[in-house]
Amino acid sequence: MSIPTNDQASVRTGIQASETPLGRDDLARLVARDIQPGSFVNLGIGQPTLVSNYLEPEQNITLHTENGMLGMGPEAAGDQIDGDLINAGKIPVTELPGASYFHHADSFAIMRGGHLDICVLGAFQVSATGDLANWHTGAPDAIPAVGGAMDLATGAKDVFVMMTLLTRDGVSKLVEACSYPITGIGCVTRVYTDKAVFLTGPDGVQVRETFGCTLEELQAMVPVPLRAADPS
Amino acid sequence: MSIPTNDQASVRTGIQASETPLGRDDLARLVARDIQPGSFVNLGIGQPTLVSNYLEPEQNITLHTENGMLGMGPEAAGDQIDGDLINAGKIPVTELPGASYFHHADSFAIMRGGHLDICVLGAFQVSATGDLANWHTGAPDAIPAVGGAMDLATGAKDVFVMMTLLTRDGVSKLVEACSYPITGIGCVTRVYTDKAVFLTGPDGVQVRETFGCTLEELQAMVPVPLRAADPS
Amino acid sequence: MLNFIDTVGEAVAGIKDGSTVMIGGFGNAGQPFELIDALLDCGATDLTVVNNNAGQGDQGLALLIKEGRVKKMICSFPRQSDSWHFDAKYRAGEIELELVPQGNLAERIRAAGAGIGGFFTPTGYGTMLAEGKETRILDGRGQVFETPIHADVALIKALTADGRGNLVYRKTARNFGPIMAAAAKHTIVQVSEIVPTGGLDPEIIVTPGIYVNSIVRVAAAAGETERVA
Amino acid sequence: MLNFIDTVGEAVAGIKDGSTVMIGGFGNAGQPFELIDALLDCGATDLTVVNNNAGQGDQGLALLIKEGRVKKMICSFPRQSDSWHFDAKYRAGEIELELVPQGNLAERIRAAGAGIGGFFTPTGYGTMLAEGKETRILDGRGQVFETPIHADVALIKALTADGRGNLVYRKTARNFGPIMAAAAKHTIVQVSEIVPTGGLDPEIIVTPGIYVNSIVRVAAAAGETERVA
Repeated sequence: MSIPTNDQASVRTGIQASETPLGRDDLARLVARDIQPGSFVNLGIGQPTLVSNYLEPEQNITLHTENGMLGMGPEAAGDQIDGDLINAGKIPVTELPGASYFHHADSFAIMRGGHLDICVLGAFQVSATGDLANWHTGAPDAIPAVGGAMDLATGAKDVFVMMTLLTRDGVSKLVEACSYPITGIGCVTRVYTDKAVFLTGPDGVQVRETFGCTLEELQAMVPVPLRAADPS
Repeated sequence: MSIPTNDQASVRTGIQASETPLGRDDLARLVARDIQPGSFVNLGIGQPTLVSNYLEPEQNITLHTENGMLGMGPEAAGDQIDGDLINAGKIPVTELPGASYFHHADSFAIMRGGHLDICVLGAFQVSATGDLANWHTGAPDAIPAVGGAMDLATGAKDVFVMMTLLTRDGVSKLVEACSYPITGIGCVTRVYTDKAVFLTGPDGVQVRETFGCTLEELQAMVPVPLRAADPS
Repeated sequence: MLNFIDTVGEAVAGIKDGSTVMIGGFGNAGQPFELIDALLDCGATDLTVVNNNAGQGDQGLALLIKEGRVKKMICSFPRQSDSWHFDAKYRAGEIELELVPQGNLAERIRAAGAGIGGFFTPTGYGTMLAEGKETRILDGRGQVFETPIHADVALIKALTADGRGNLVYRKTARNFGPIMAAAAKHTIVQVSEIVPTGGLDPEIIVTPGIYVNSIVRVAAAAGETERVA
Repeated sequence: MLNFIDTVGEAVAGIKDGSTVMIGGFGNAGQPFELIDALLDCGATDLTVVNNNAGQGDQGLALLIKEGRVKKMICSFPRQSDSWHFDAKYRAGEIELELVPQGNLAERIRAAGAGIGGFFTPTGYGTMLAEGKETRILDGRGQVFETPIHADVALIKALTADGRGNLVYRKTARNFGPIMAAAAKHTIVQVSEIVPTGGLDPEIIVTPGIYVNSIVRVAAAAGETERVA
């Protein structure tokens, strides 16, 4: 497979396409390349964490972790492991030069005050207008847990979602309106999936790229009206 | 003159008396001795600042200054003077071992969150129920300025006022209701004056000590009902 | 009033049944394990506990929950792969849960320490977690009214204390310590090291001693008890 | 985006007429005098200025006021023995004043940086400064509703910056710098020293670089320009 070689996400013209669906790592590589140089970014637990493997040093990206750090480095290994230095997923990580530590209220002030350029989150569902559902299945016997998801969804300047487009049962996770309990209203700006990249917002859904399908094939999978992205 | 030699303000029985009115320094000495060991204290600009001259090292008092410091030491002199180390009155001060610095929101959180044991403030007027007026004369051409007065009045566990009992014109500053714009409602717990120490609160005014006058003579000067302090 | 105390047992001895207890830590980092063990030993029950999680594995807060000492958890993320004691109590209806978005949890704790009576935040607006709460539009955004979380006691872990009770922390173990210290009536701190007054640079102090009541040194080196593998 | 800039003139060149400008400092400590002088030179006018005071003597903010560039002051303590330029403009009705208790000023600036839409505080309740404001009883106390103060630009002074824009301050010169840096869309910092990335201990950083946009080194040693006598 191949990924379009645009340097900047903001200089794309209409729809792009590749011949096959994207794997998780290819998708992570694509998200990484779409992050503007110099950005401050929070990567959610799970699939979004993969993005950190593909950030290039020359992008000069600073990673934030909600438990009180800017300048987080890669996962720690061997002698680097330090129980006092972990990420939001409680995995030991490392510290890059220029890092800083702060307490939880200051850390969430960074998120809630609109200072993060991008957060990348997983999702159960995203609606056509950018509502996010990623914290609760709504199952009656589920023990609810929210963590920092609502703060990130509401606070970051841009919220990118990474997910497979379809559930295991083949149902679209991009929906007209979320049936799962929502995390935030109208907060998602882009949805990266194995089959396409979608731009969401108040005006509905645009398709920036497709992977292994045409726009028409994609439309057949997704219950919301799609259109090719405006040249930008 | 002499000052009663109680070690603790809380172990006084009824009214105390001395033969002459107290001067500013004697009053400051009295306030200093009434501060419980280990207290965290903020001393307002002007007369209250004198109190710091009479705090004994064994009292282990920590002074807070609103511009971002705990553990403030005495006024700086000569080579000690450092423009980056000043108090709320913008006077150069010194730093004691165990001091700490913090930003303005953290400094006012200490005041507003109820963490200071005592603040000592000057006043234009105090009401029988402890309303404080100390920031504005109410004169129509006055340029208003409030600083941290309202935060201290509202936030400290105990607010002590130091003032002369009477204006230059012989009018009592202890009043039924403040005619000047107030700083805070029902916040003052003690009023230290040249003629008496008053305890104020929702139940009215008690007199703990008189200086150079009897309770009856004091009552003649003050337009609010006075009674001798309950044994405490 | 600041006291230096010899044992964790004496440090927690005054905690009463029915207290609201804040416990620092995020994951294992900054968890005051020895103080939590002492709380378990001291027998206090009917507790409301404020922590980011609801216990993990068979240690610390998880044991306190298992033993039925916790009537209510206020936390953001109770459900973890090894939160089986909480899960069991919750499914049995034997523990109350107040689930709070993590940023609201931190900000509500901070509000308590800072004397704020309540605040509006966009976090949670339009979600299940705002149901029944006051909302209004401010700065063009839907916002939810949240109130401070006060506590009787905070149990936290720091790296070093000086003779005035000033504290510094270590890396991401700082997390909830500073805000819980300010929000509780009585703050108990376990530290790895106590240095004389003047032994900490005034510029680097994170928690001023005014927020600290009891300090007990716990021998383990910093990060040692939390070391993974 | 962070930029290191050679001169204070270039640093403030983008400030537009009508901007809200926060200026750090309490008294002379932490006042970014050189940036204020540059703002005077750059000609921007119709400004709303947020500072604890309203200028002193014949320098800095006082000159900006004298020259008629400030349409409104938001501050806690405008009246000082040497605030004659503000006094004159105020009495002439040529400058607007929003007088804010100092703790509300600090908390409102902090709220802007932290994404809080508004908060209730006991400070000012029942006073002239709460007239016309929403009030309610919370925790048994009368409280006043206060809203965040956002700014287009903050001009602050720090001691040292590293290559990532992380900042440390010096003694009581810290004051408003950290909260203003977070509350402004664009934060311009004058520092005494710039060190390479990694030259500041991550544990002691007060303002993380995420809050900083422009850094300019001003040659004077720390505390030098403010030294009294």
